[in-house]
Amino acid sequence: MSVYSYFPGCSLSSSATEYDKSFRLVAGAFDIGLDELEDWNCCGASPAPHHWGGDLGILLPARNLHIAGAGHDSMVAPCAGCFNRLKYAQHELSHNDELRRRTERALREPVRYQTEVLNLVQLLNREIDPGDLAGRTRGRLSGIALGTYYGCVLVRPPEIVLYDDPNDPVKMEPLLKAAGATIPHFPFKTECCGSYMGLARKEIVLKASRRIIEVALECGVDALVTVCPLCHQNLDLRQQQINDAFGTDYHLPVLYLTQALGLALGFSPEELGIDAHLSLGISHRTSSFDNTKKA
Amino acid sequence: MEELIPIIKKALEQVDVVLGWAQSPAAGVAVPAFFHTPAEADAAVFDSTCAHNLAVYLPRLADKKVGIVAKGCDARSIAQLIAEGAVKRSGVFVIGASCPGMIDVKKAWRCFGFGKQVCDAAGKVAMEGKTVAREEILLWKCRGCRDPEPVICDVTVGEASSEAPAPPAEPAGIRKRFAAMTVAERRQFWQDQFSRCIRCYACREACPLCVCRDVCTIQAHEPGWAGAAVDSPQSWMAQLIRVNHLAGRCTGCEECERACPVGIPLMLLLEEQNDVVEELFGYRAGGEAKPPFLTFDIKNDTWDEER
Amino acid sequence: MPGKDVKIVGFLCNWCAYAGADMAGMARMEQPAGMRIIRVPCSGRVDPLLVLKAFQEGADGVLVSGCHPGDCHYGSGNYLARRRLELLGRMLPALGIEPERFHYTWVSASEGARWAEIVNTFTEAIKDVDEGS
Amino acid sequence: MLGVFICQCGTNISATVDTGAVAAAAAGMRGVAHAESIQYTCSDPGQAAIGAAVREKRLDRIVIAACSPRMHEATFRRALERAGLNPYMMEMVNIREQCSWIHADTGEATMKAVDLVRKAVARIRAHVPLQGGKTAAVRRALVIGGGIAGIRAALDISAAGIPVTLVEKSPSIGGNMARLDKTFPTLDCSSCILTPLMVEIKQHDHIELMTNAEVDDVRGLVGDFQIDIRRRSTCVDEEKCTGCMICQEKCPAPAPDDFNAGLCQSKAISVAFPQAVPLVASLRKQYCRRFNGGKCRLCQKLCPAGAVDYGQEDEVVSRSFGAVVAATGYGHYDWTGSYPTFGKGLYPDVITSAQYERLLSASGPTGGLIRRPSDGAEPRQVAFVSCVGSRDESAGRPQCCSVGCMYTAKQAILTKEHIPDSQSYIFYIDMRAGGKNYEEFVRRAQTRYGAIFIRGRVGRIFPRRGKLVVMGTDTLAGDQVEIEADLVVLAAGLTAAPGAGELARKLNIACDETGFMAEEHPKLRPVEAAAAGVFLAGACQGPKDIPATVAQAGAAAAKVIGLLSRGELETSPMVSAVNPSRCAGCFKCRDVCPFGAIDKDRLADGLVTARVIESLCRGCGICNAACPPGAISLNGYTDKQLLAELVEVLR
Amino acid sequence: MRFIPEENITALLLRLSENATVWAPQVVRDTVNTVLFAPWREGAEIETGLYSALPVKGLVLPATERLFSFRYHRAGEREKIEIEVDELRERAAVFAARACDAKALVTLDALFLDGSGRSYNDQHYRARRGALTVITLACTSCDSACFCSSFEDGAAATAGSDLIFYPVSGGFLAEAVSATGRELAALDLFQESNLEKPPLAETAKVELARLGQRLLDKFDDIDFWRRTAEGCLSCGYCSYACPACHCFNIFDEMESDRAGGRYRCWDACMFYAYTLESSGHNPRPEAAHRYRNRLAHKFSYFPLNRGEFLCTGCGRCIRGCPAGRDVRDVIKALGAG
Repeated sequence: MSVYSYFPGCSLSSSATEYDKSFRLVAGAFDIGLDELEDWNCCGASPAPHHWGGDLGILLPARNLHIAGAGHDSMVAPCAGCFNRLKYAQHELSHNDELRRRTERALREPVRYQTEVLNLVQLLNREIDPGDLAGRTRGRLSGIALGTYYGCVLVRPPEIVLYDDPNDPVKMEPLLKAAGATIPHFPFKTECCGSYMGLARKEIVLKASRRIIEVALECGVDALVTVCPLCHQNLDLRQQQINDAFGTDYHLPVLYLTQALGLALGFSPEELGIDAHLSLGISHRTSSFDNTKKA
Repeated sequence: MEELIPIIKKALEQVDVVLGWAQSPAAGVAVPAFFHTPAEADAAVFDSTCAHNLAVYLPRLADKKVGIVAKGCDARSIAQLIAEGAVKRSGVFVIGASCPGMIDVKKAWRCFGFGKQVCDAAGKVAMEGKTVAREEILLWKCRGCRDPEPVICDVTVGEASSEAPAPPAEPAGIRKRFAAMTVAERRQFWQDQFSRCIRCYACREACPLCVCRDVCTIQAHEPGWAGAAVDSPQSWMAQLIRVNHLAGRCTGCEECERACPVGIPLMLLLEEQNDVVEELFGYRAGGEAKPPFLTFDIKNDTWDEER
Repeated sequence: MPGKDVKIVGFLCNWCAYAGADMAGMARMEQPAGMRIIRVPCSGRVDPLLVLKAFQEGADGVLVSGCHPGDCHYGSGNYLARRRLELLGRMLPALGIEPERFHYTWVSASEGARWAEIVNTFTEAIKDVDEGS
Repeated sequence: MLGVFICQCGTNISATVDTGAVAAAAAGMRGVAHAESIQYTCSDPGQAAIGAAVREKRLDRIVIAACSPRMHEATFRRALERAGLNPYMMEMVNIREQCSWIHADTGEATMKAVDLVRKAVARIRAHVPLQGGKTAAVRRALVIGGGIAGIRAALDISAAGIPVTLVEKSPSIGGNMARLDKTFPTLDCSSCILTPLMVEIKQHDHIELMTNAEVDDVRGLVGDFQIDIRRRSTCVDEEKCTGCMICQEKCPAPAPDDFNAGLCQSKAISVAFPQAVPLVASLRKQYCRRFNGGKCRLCQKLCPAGAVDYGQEDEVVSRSFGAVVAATGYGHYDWTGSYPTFGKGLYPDVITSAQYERLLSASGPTGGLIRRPSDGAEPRQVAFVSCVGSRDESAGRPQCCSVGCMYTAKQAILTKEHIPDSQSYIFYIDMRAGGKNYEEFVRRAQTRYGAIFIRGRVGRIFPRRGKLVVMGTDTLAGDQVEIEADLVVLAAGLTAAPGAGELARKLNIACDETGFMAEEHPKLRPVEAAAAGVFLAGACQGPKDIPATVAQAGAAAAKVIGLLSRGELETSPMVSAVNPSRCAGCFKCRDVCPFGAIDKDRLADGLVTARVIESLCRGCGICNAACPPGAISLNGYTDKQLLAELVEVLR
Repeated sequence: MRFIPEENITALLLRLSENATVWAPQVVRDTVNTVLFAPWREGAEIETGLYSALPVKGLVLPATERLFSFRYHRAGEREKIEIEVDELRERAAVFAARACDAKALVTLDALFLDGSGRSYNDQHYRARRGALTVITLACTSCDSACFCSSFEDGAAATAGSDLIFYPVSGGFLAEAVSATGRELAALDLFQESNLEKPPLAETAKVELARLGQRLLDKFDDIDFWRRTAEGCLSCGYCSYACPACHCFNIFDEMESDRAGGRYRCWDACMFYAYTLESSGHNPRPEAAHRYRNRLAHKFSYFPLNRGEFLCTGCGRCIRGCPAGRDVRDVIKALGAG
């Protein structure tokens, strides 16, 4: 069994506990060991570091990397934002000697920053054999069209995250296809969801996320799949706000990748925390997920 | 090796001359000999002092049909000369001799004195009561010999060795010292070594692959690659010319080093070059293929542009 | 010796690298003054002995540059050059010459900026060797 | 005695290099009898000063420190010749491109210039007079590519009485221009101006036309290229075929219609297009039933002329040519790989401008009616996206396609003319309309034809309720825009023609970093390729519009005529030569020579040595570097000369 | 006779070192058995058992020496050359030379230092020779390559030496041959002794009677010489190792744009280039021609012109030949006197 350091970050321990829950279930199903990083701190993506300026945006993830450096060879950060911050810090530390020295002054010892940082898609692709997955899911997702929504920070900036095509990412697809789902063409894979503007300029988020949902439905998508808690929040939590603002009547489920895979593996929506999703609460289309249990 | 003499005699029926060895009374070791008649062939010997690579004489005898007694390493030189077109395969009759490994007569002479008859038996080399272990005075190339049997031959003589070839020898002595040197130390090392070069060109003349001979550019006044002055920098440059011209062609027979009257370890250069050539091109001189600097296949030349 | 002038000999093929160096000039790209260019028709014309002779005569560095592989004006000269020069480069440590002092590279007629960059970094690399030794 | 001339090049050199000091230093060098600094050495007075010094001081070797020898070596060689010296007794020192222009410090630059002059003085002592030979030039030219460039070049060359072979890869000449509907800025019909020229080619006594043909192998050099041309088997006897198209009608096997940019299907046996020259059918085996295991023989059976021959094989024709014109045109950038946000080619109504051109054309698949591919509906809103695969660093394509702005404007105009109630939207970065009457044309598209120009890039194209949403920025308004269009036309960039790189390699000429064939000098030798005797015409050298293409084709033709009209060529004396008394007869030279220019020679005393076949030698000097005893030398780059330079420069 | 105890040798060498470089045979580091005359420093081990690869002639006729430097000067329209002769410099003493080497110095003296003034008197040779002290160690043993006994005095030759050491128990008997030798022997490091000189080595003898004529008789039999030289690789070792060979070449080397030097360096008649004419013609194109010349010069022309062989029987050409050639075999093959 391969064991990875696990960096949950704030979302997975608060607003996206269902992401954490489903991830642990899927990981367990494939014998992937997760060892939560001890005494982890903010990944550096919160507004605080940007607000205070200085090196905080690097120092925070650097400390996490430093802790991870004493543990397993690789660390997984399921939240796309955390992943991005950790990769960013890694990149900066290896290219900027002056910054590294400042970091080491703060840490009071030579920084260990070389731990391999993986995002969730990367980890699952590495650990899960599609053939094995297909065998275990027995087509539970067959007939369901999933729109893969990657968001922005998982694949950008490409020279830092070094993962997938920044304009046309495809790495979620082999897993979902193996699980039996169909993946229709969805041109808004990386279109902006409005991101953290939700607090300051909500109307921007609503407009942006609405278009994503609109195009997804145009493309025949039954549900969107994502790995970013912030995207999830904008697309799911705010779906009712969108409907209110634009007079639409969207009921598009938005799932975490681990939830989609969990369903395919036969876990119940409750076990996977899908019941916590607001879009499902307003959805008339939950029937499609009821089908999965029967399969 | 009593069977050698009749084989040479038989060969003489179809060739003009057979190159082999005869005992030198003065030196007490075998020296190259040219057998033109069956009577002369009675003097032929083959023992562990037959270090000379007789292939060196082949290009000079290109107009004759020549028989040659060849050890495994000598045969590589012959094969290389054929691959390069310097010698015609049909013009040579190769008598392949199973080689037990040759002793470094200079070392023997150091132990026993020049001219003392050396007796070689059962892993020991003896003379007038003194003995030394054979391995101690073996030529470097013979330790971990890669070709105990000739790659090219028309008839063989002697029992093929049943022993597996020894593993490549661990660098010892000067090789070990050289390997451990820094680049700057090597620069000084070669300067010291070549301060005693006298430009006698025995290295060149003893080398079977130095086929330019009389027209060698080292001795040409123009264009002046190396000055004529016998001093370390010029002698070093002169040797670099030779080494460069042997790139991908040297079969590692060690004759240049053996011939050097002032004991310059020339093989340090050639061994290094041969290793690099083998690593880069998978090529070892002494087979059927042309050297990698004379031929290439663009399609398979797929190196990275910038390493 | 800090501040010492680094003298570099460059063997440049007429068709690509030399034209690339001209291009750098046309674009007024400032370069270290230690480079001395010797024009040759093809990198295949560069006998490794020219490189060794340059070191013998006191060059601090030697640079050989020709057309990119596949672009040789004569078809295959640079492939042959590459074989010879690669061997040469690997032999240098045994000859007592720091391998950093020798470099071969390909520059096309349009790569003026690349040429200037190569001269700069090569000069710096040699300075580093000089200071380190 | 030696003369040294230091050029000031106005202030190009003298601003950084103290030319007076260099001349003074040169005067002190061994054997230098004359040294002076001249304002413009290449000018008339400059060359006269060289001549005067040669006469007065009886100079026999000249060193000129000036610009790059690539610039003026030939100029100064001629100057020496006029002064009565052998032109090769001259050495140039590059103190401009490689000295004054790249150094700021005068002291440093001057010192370097002195060094370089000293190096040249040392080198020129090793110079010997060289004499070039003369060879007869073959009075026949090869034109590769039968687009407008190749057609124009072939007609112009043959007009001078020089026979031409025109080789075209596809079944008909005409090239890209034949696919265009109308041309900017005059809006005259492309076919109407091109077709007569195509016919003229076919009928011309001095032009041999080979279609379905490609250059296989090129040997030799200027004046006498031996070129193998492969004529692909088309299973149709060109002599017999009348172009009646019965075979095409009856052929049951569909095949893509290349001429119509894949918008419709053609047949396995077909005539390229109705105006094709030659008007003959050709069979594409990969689509033919007979060649894929079937029993069909329909075309053979039905052909009234008995022209179909299934056993026809490729034919390799060898010809000698004195000169070659490359006119291979351009290819279309495949945008689907680098623009996934435009739908990766999944939306049928996102098409390229080349396809749109066929929709506009009366000879196109829709008979000149604009119908969108998905459902055949007539579009009302048409969005044009400029610079797809042009001026886009993120797609690795920084270059401008140079025609996109103009043809997009043209297509907007034609759209309005075809569908009066349509509305065109043009996303652009900048409107580039530099040619004669171009700006007025663009302005007309805006004013008279009402096209809406939106300055900004397009980010995404996605479907919405049967339409395509083109989402982009309007950088002038500073806002996001969404245009709902029925049809989206992408102005895809131009690339080098497929196979151009391979052809360039065969011709021994260079391509630039964008893949187009490289000219020798952008201003002074814009139609000459790197190999002597090879000229470039049209878009093979870089994207250009029809007027520029025709102009360049004419220029290339003039070069060919100039080259071949004299009947003989001067050969370079800078070839290898063997000193037989130093040759060891090892023939390493022969092993490495790329041109087979080394032969065996048996001397009177029986020694076998190498000999150079001068007519095959191209002067690369690879043999020189491979010759261990130094018996073979490249004239002008001998070991002696290079060593003299090398040793001197390190003193 | 004078006697020097073994323990005083170091003191003697140190005394000599005060105003001269002392050259003594030493084994070269990292080599198996290469012995060369090299500058001696206190503590260095002197090798007297093995034979040196090169003779002491290099001390009077160096492998390369600069004869003079020159410089071009501009004089109006023309270039003029100015010459400056290099001057020597320092004294040298050689310790433990062999009698055969020392004897050859006399042969060289006759060539380069013609006292009569009729012939050649080389200033560079004169300077080096005048500054050289030769201390010879007489051979009491030999190896099978030695054949000095073929010539008049054999191992007992004294010519060319200043002082000869004879090994005896506890030290060396010292026989002064020249004034310099007598001065040295008078030093307090020496003492009087009445020990007997030890018996000297008897080396191989070859038949030298009528050798010159025998050679000339065979001269035109090129096949004989081809057979004789067929193993010869045509390298230059035998010439360079020979104490009596003295051929040289002269060339100029530029050291800057305007200045250079003229050099003299060893040359060997076994090289093809030795007789290569500028036309490209070579009168001695084969190794056989060259081998014949080398032997004929040593044993025929030179004795005819100078009354002595150009060989002292040191045996280096036999001991060090990379092809194992033995000059005595050739002499034998020429037939009996």
